[in-house]
Amino acid sequence: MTHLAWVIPLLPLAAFTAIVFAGPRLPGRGAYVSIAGIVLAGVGGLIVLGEVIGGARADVTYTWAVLGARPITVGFVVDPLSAIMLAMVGVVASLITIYSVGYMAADPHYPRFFAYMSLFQFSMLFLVLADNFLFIYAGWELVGLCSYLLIGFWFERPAAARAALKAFVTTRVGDFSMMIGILIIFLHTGSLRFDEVFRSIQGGALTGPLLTAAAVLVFGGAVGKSAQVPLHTWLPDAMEGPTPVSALIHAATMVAAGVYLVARTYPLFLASPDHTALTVVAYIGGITAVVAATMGVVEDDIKRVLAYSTISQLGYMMLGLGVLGYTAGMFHLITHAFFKALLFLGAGSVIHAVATNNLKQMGGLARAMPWTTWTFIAGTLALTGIPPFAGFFSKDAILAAVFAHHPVLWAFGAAGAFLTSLYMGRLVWYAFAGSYRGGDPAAATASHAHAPHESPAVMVVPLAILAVFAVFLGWVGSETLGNPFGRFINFPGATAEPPAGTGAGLLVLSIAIAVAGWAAAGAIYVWRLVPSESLRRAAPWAYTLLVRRYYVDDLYAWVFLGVGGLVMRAAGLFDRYVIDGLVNLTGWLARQFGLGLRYVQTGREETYLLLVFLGVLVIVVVRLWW
Amino acid sequence: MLGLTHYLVVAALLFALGLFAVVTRRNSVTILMGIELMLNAANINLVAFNKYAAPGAMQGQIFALIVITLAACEAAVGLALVLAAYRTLETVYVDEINIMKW
Amino acid sequence: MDLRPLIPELTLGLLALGLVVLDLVAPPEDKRIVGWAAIAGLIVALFPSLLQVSGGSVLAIYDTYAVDPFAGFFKVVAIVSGILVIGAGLEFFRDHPTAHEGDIYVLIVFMVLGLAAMAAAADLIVLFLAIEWVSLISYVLAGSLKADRKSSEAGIKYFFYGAAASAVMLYGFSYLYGAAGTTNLYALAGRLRTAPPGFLVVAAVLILAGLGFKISAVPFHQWTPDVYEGAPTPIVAFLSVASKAAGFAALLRVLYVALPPGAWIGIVAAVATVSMSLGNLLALSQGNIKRMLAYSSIAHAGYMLIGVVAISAAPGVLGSGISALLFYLAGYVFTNVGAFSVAIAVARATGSDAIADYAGLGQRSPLAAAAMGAFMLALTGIPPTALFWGKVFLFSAAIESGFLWLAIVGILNSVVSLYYYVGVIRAMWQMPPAQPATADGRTEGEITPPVIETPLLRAVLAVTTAGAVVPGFFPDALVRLAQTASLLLKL
Amino acid sequence: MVSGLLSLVVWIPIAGLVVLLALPRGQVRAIRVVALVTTLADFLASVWAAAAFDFSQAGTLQLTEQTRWIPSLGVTYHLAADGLSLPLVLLTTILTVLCVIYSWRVDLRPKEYMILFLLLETGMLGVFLALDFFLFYVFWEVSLIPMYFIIGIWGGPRRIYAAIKFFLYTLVGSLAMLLSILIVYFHSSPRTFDMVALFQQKPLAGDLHLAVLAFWGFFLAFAIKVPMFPFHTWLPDAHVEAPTAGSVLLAAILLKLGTYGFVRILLPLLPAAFHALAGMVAVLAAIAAVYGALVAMAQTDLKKLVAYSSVNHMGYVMLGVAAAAAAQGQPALRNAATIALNGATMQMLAHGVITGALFFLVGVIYDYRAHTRGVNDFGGLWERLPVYTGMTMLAMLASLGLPGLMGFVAEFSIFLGAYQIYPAFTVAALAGVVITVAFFLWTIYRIFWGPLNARWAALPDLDGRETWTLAPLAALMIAVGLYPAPLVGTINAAMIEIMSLVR
Amino acid sequence: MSGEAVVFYLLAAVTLGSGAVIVTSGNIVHAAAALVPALLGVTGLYILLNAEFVAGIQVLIYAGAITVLILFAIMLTEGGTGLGGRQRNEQTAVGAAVAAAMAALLIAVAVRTNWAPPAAGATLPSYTPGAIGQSFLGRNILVFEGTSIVLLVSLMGAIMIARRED
Repeated sequence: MTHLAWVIPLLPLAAFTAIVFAGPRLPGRGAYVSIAGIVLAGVGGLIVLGEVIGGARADVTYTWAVLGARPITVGFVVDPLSAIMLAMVGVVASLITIYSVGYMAADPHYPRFFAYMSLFQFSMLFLVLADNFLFIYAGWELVGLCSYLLIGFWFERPAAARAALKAFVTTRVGDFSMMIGILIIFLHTGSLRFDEVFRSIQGGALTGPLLTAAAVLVFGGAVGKSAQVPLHTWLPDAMEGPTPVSALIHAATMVAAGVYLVARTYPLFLASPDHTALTVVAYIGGITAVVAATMGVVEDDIKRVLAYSTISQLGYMMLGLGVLGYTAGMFHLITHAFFKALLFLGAGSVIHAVATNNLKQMGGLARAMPWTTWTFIAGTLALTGIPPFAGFFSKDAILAAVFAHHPVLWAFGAAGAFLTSLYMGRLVWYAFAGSYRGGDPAAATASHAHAPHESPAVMVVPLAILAVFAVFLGWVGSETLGNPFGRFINFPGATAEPPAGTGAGLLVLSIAIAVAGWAAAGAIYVWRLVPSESLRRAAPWAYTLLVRRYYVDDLYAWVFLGVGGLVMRAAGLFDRYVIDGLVNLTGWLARQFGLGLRYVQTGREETYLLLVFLGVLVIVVVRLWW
Repeated sequence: MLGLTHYLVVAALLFALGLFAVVTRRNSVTILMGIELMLNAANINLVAFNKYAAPGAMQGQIFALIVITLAACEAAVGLALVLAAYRTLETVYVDEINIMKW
Repeated sequence: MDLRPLIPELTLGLLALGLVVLDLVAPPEDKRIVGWAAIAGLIVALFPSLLQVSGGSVLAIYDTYAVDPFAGFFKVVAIVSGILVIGAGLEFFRDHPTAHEGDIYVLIVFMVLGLAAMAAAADLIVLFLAIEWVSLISYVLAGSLKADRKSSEAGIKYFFYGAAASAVMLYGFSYLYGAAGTTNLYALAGRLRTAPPGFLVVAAVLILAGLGFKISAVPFHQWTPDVYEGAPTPIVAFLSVASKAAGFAALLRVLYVALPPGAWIGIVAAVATVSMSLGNLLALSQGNIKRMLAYSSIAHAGYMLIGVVAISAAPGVLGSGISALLFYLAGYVFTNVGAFSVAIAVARATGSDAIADYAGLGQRSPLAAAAMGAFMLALTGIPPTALFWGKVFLFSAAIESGFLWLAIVGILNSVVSLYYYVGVIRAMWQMPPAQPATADGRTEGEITPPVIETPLLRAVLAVTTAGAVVPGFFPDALVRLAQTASLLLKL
Repeated sequence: MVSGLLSLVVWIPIAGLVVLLALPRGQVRAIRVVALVTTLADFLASVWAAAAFDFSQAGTLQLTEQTRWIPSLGVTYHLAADGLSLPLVLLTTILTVLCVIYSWRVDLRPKEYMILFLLLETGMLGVFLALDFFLFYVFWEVSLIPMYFIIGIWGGPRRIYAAIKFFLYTLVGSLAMLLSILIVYFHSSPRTFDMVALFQQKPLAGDLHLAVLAFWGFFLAFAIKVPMFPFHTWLPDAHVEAPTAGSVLLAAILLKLGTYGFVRILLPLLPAAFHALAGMVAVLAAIAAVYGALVAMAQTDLKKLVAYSSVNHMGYVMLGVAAAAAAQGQPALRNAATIALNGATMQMLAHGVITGALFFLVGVIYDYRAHTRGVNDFGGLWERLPVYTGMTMLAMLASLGLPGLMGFVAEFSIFLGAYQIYPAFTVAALAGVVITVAFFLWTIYRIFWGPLNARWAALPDLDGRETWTLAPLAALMIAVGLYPAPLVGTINAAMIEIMSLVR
Repeated sequence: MSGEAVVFYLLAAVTLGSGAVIVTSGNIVHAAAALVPALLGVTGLYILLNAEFVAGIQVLIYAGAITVLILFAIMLTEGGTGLGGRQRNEQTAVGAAVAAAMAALLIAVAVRTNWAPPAAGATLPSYTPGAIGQSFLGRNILVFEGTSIVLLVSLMGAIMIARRED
C-alpha cells in the first residue's frame, strides 16, 4: 500500500471533519473518532514502514496548477525517511491521543480538543509525506496553526492566549526566511519538487554563496519551528497548552519537523560550498543545546524544564545533521520523540494529580503514583543518555559524529549532556523524592481532598508502552546489532565516523559526563553537599541571567512590542495626519481659495464695472507684452 | 492736415471720460450718462471711418443711427429700472445696492 | 427679395405681435392664457427652424443675415428653451402674482426672436442690434419683480453691466469697421488678413467684453451671481441657457468668420481656464441654489469655451470643437432649465432658495428630487447623461487640436464641481428634513410641505430629464444633429 | 452557444430595478423578495454563462456580443468574457446575492437601498464584461454613483464626509482615465474605441512620452480604485462608514475594478509605458504591503483594520501586476511574469471572497449585536459565539495566507513569479505578510481570546441567515485553497493570452 | 491751420470739456446740463464728417429726448436739487488710472493702425436723408425692421418696469 500512503493523512482529516460538524454527538464525544483516525493512520504508517524496509518506494505526483507555461507538480514521496517519520508520528500520536481521553476528561471543550488533535495529525502526516517545497510549506503552516490553536486551547487564560500568539508569530518569522529560500530555489531550478530541485542543483543551476544563502534561509524556517536559538523563546511559553499537546506537538513531532526539513533537503545543504550551510546548522544546534539546557537548570515549572530540554535535544539533532551525522540526527529525532513524549505525558500525569506545575510544590510522588514515577524515570534515563536506554545510543552517535568533524562543538555537546543530567536529576528529585510539599491545607479540601494518586489506566497504559520504547528502541541503532537504523536511514556522502580508535574512549567519556551530571544533581539537590542556595549566592548574576533567560525575551519584547509598537503607531499617525492630511488639505485649500476669492464679488456694481475695463486692459497687456 | 486720427483720438478720450464716469460715479443716472458718452465716442469712430476708410457706402452712418436709436431705448429701459429700484430700494446710488454679494 | 429663408423669424415675429394683441385683450386676472398661447405658438415655430438645421446655407437680405444649419440649431435651442421656460414661468408666477405676467411671456417670445437674430447675424450692425435687443429684454425681465428688492437690484446691476459691456463691444465693432471698411462679417474676414496683430488683439478683446458678458465668461462674469440670485427664477433659467447659447453663436461666428485665429485663440483659452476655475471654486461655498447655479454657469461657459478654442479641421464629431460645443449646449439647455424648474418648485413649497432647505426632499418629493439629482450629476459630467458626452466631445476636441492642458484643466474642474453639485444631492437624500423642536421639546411633524407636483411641473421635468439623460444613452441622433449644425456658413 | 447571455447577466438587475421602482414603498417584504429573486436570477444567469463558456479556450474572449451603439463615434456595445473576467463576474453575482440576504433587516428606506444595489451590480458586471472603452467607462462611473448613495445614506456617523471623499477621489481618477482614453483614441488608426482592436494596434507604441502621459491617466484611475499606497485614504473612511453590505461589495468587487483595469487594459494597451514605470508601481506596491499592514495593526476599529488589510493585500496584487509589466520585451521573464499575474488575479478573487466575508463578519457583530467595532472593547467572545469565532478565524487565517485556504494560493503565486523580477520588493512584501500575520492574530487575540468581557455575556451566536450568508464564502475559501487547479487553469489561460499582448 | 481744423479743435474742446464736467461735477443737475453741449459738440463733429443726417438725429434724440429723460429721472429721484450727497465712490484713483490707460491704449491703436485705405477713386456719396432712407428700405431693411421691434419692445419693457404695480 506504499502507493496509497497519501491516504494515511486523510484518516485524521476525516476524523477532524466529522468532529467539527458532529462533535459532541459522536462516540466518546469525538474522542473515539479521533483515536480511530490516528490509530488507523499509525497502523498504516507501520505497514508502510514495513514495506519500505522491504524495499518499496513510491512517489505520487500530480499537477497542482499550471502557472504560465509551466505546470507545478507536487506529490507525496514514500522513502525511508518519510516512512520512519510516518510510523513514529502515527504511533506516538496514537498513544498521546489515547492518553488525552483521560487527561482531558473534565474539560468542557473536549470535542474541540480532539478535533484539533486530528487536524494536527493530518497536517503533520501531510508534511512528512510532502515531496516538494509547496507541500512542506503548507504542512508547515498547518502544523503551526494547530500548534497555535492548541497552545491557546484554554483561550480564556490570558497567558495561554499570549503564548499562542507568540508561538505563531515567532515561527512565522522563521517561515518568512524559509519562503525566501524557497523563492530563490524556485527561481534557479524552476521546480518545487525535491528530486528535481536537487537534480538541478547537481547540474549547477544554483551554486556558490547563493546556494548557501538559500540553504541557510530554508534552515531559518527550521530554526523557528524547532525553537532553535535565536527563535527559541516561544517554546517554553507554549507549555500553556494542555500537556498532551506539549507531548505531541512541542516535543515529539512538530518541533522535530525542523530537523526533518533539514534532513529532507539535505542535498541542498550538502551542496553548499565548504559545508558552510551545514556549519551554520551545526553551530546553531550546538549553541542551542547548551543554552537551553542552562535555562532548564533554574526552572521550577515541570513542563518548562521539559520544554528547555526539548529545545536542547533539538539542538543536538541539528548539531548531528550539521556535522554530517545524518543518521545520528534522525535517530535521535526518533528516540527523542518516544522518550520525550513519555516524559511529558508523565509530567501530565503528575500535574493531573497535584494540580500544579511547580516542582517546589511536589515531592514524594513516587509512593503515590508508582507507574508514573517508574515510567518517568525510564524516560529520564533515556534522555540523559544512560545506557542502555534509547537516548544513549542516539546521543552518543551524535557526539561521536561531532567529534569527528568539530571537536569544539563536541565540547558544547558534552556540556549539554552534563547539564541535561543535572536538570533532569533535579526534576526527578524534586518531583518524586522526599515528601509531598504541595496540597495547601485550605485548598486541599476543595478539589484535591486526597493526597496525590495514580492516574487512570487510559493514561498509564500509554505511559507504559512509551516506556518500553524508551528503554529498548535504542538498540535499533546499536552498532552491536549492526545498526539496522543506520542501514535504513542514511545519506550517501554524509558519514561521520569518529577518528579510528577514539570510538570506545568517547563512549566512556560521554557516559561519564552523563553520570557526572546525575552526580552533580545528587550533590546539590539530594545530599545537599552544595545546596542550590549557596550556588545562587555565589553567582547571583549567573542565576539572574538564567532566570531571565539571557534577557532574550526582554530584548524581543522591547524590540517588537516597544519599538515595533512605536513604528506601528507612528505609521498610523502618519497615515491619518500626513497622507490623509494632504488629501484633506487639498480640499480645504480649494474651499478656502473659493472663500477668499468670493470677496472679489463685492456685490457693488462699481467694482464689477471697473473690472470689466480692467479685464480688457489686463488681457490686452498680457497678450501683447507678456 | 486734419485726418482720421484726430477724430479717433477725440473719440478715445471721450470714451475714457465716459469710462471714468461709469467706474467712479455713485449715482446711477450719472453712470448712464457715462455710458452715453462711450456710445457717442464709438459713433464718432463709425462716422469718421465712414468718411475716411469706407467712403463708398454709408454703413458707418447707418450704424451710428442705429446706435443712437438703441441708446435711446437703453436710456428708457435703464431709467425705468432706476426708477423702479428707487421705489423699492430707496436709493439711486449703486454702491448702496448690494443685498446680494459673494 | 426672397423671404423664404426668414420663415422662422417671420413666424416668431408674427407670434410675438399676435401675443401682444392677446395680452392686451386678455382679462387682467388670467394672463396665463398668454403663456399657454406662447407655448403653443413656439411649438409651431419650432418646425421651420428644425428644417433649417438640415437645410442649406445662404446669406439673405443683402448678405446681412446668414441662414445656415448653425443658426438653425441655435434657433431651435432658443425656441425649445423658450417653451420650457414659459412652462416653468407658468409655475413660478402662481406664487408671484403680477399684473405683467402676460407682458413677460410676450417679452420672452420677442427675446427668442432676438436670440435667433443673434445667431444668424452676418453683419456687425445686425449683430449689435440683436445683442442690444436681447439685452434690453433681459434687463427688463430680470427686474420684472418690481416689489422684490433682489429683483430690482438684479435689474439695475444687469443693466449697467450690460450697457457698459456693449459699449465696449461697440467700440470694438467700430474698429473692425475702420480697419476693414465694411460691416459684413464675411467681407471682414478677407480684409482683416493684413491688419496688424496688435490691432486685432485689441479689437478681439473689446468684442470679447460684450460677448463674454453674454456668456458669463470671466472676467465679464460678475453680473451673473447677483442677477441669477435676484431675478425671477424662470428668467434666470432662460438667461442661463438661451442667452448664453446665443452669445456663443455670435462669438463663434465673429471669431471663426471674421477674425484670424491667432488674434484670439490664446486669449479665449485663458478665459476658458479662468472661467472654469473661478466659477467652480466660488461655487463651492454657496448656500443659495440660484447663486450656486450662477457660478456653475460661469464654469460651464468655461467648458464650452474649450469648444471655441478647439478649432481643428478634423473630420468626425470627435475633435470638432463646434459640434462638441453644440452638443454640450443642447444638453445644457435641458439640464439647467430642469434644475431651475426644480428650484422653482422647491421654492414654491419652502419659500426659500437655500440649498439647506432641500433637506429631506428625497423623501418628501422623490420625483423632483430624482430629477434634480440627475441634473446635478449631469452638470458634473457623470455618465450616462448628455453633458457627459458633451464633456467628452469638448475634451477630445481640445486634445485633437493640441490643447491637452485645457482638457486637463477641465477635468480638474469637473472634480471640484462635483463637490458642490453633490452638496445638493446630499441635502436631498442624506440630510433629514428640518424638524425644529417646539418649545416643550417635542418635535413637530414635517414643517416643510412637499413640493406640489402639478401636471405642468411634471411635464417640464419629464421633458428636461429626458433631454438631459436620454442622449446619455443614445447620443447618436444629437451627435449627428450637432455635426450637421456645426457647418457654419463659410464663403 | 447562446448569444446575448452576457447581456442577460448585465441587465437582469436593471429589470429587477424597474420592478422595484414600480413597487410601493411600504411593501417592504415584496421589495426584499424581488431584490433577492433578481440577484439570484442574475447569479443563475452568470452560472449559465459559465456553463456556456468553453474552459478549454479560457484565454480567448468568448460569448462575444458586439453591436453598434453610437455609430457616429464608432462606439460599440461589445461584451465578452474570458478567464479573467468570468470568475470576477461569478464572484460579483454571488456576493450580491449574499449582500441582499444579509441586508434583509435593513429597515431604513429599503426600496432605495435595493435599487441602488441592483444598479451597482449592473455597473460592476458591465465593467468586467465591457470591451469597448466607452462602454467600460460608462459602467465604471455607473458603479460609482450607487456606492456614493449607499455610503452616504445608510452609512455611519461620518457618512457624509466619507461618501463625498470616495466620490471625489474616484472621480479624479476616472476623469483622468477619460482623458487617456481620448489620447489613445486619437492616436489609433483606424480610430476606434474597441479594446480588442486597440490591444492589437498599441496606438502609442511609437511615442513613449505620450504613452507615459496616457499611462498616468489610466494609472490614476486604477490606482485610486485599487487603492495603491498614497491614494488609499478614502478607503478606510468609506469602509468604516459604509453599511455592511456596502463595505462588502466595496472591498470585494469595487477595488477589483482597479486591479482588473491594470490587468485588462494597461498591460496590453500601454506595455512600453507600463514597463518604463513598473519599478515605481512595484515600489508603491511593496510600500502598500508593508505600510498597509503596519497601519492596520495600529487600528482599533475593526472595520478600519480590515480596510487597511485590503491596502496591504492589494499591494500584493499590484506587485504581481508590476512584475508582469516589467517583463515586457524580455521573453526570459515571460513565464515568471505570467505566474505573478496569475497570482495577482487569483488574489483579486481571494481578497474578494475573504475580505467580503470579513466585512460581513464585522457587520454581524456591529450591526445587530455589540454596536461597537472597537477591537479592544471585546475579549473572550469565543466562549459565547463559537460559530462566529470559527468563521472569523477562518476568514482571518485565510486572509493572512494560511496554506490550504484561498489566499495562500494567490500570494504564493505572486511571490513565486515576482521574485524573479523584483526580488527586493518581493522580500519586502513577504515582510508585510509577517506583519499581517501578527496583526490578524493580535486581533483574534483581543476579540476572541482571553476572559469573556462581561458586557457581551448575552450576545447570541450567528443566526441562520447570517450563517447562510457566510457559508458559501467559507466553502469557497477552503475549496479553492485545497484544489485550486481548475480556477488557476482558467485564469492561467487568460493570463498567457494577456502576456502575449504585453510585447 | 485750416478753418476746418479750427472748427474741429473747437468742437473737440467743447465736447471733451463738457464731458469732463459731466464726469467730475459734484452736482448731478450740472452734469446733466453739461451733457447738452457735449452731445452738441459731437453733433458738430458729425457735420464736419459730412454726416448731416446723423447730426440731425443726434440733436433730436440725444440732445432732445435722452437729456430730457435723464433730467426727468434726476428730478424723480433726487427731488430736482441734484444734490444727493457724495457723487464719487472710493475707486476714483483706480478709475482714473484705468481710464487713462484705456485712453492710451485706444489712442495707440488709433494712431498705429493702418486703417482701411479708401478704394481708389471712391468719392464720398451724398449722405442725403433720401439716400439714407433708400438704404434703410433696401440694403439695411433688416436693421430697420429690427430697430422698430426693439423700440416697441423697449417701450413695453420700460412701461412695465416704470409703472407702479396696482
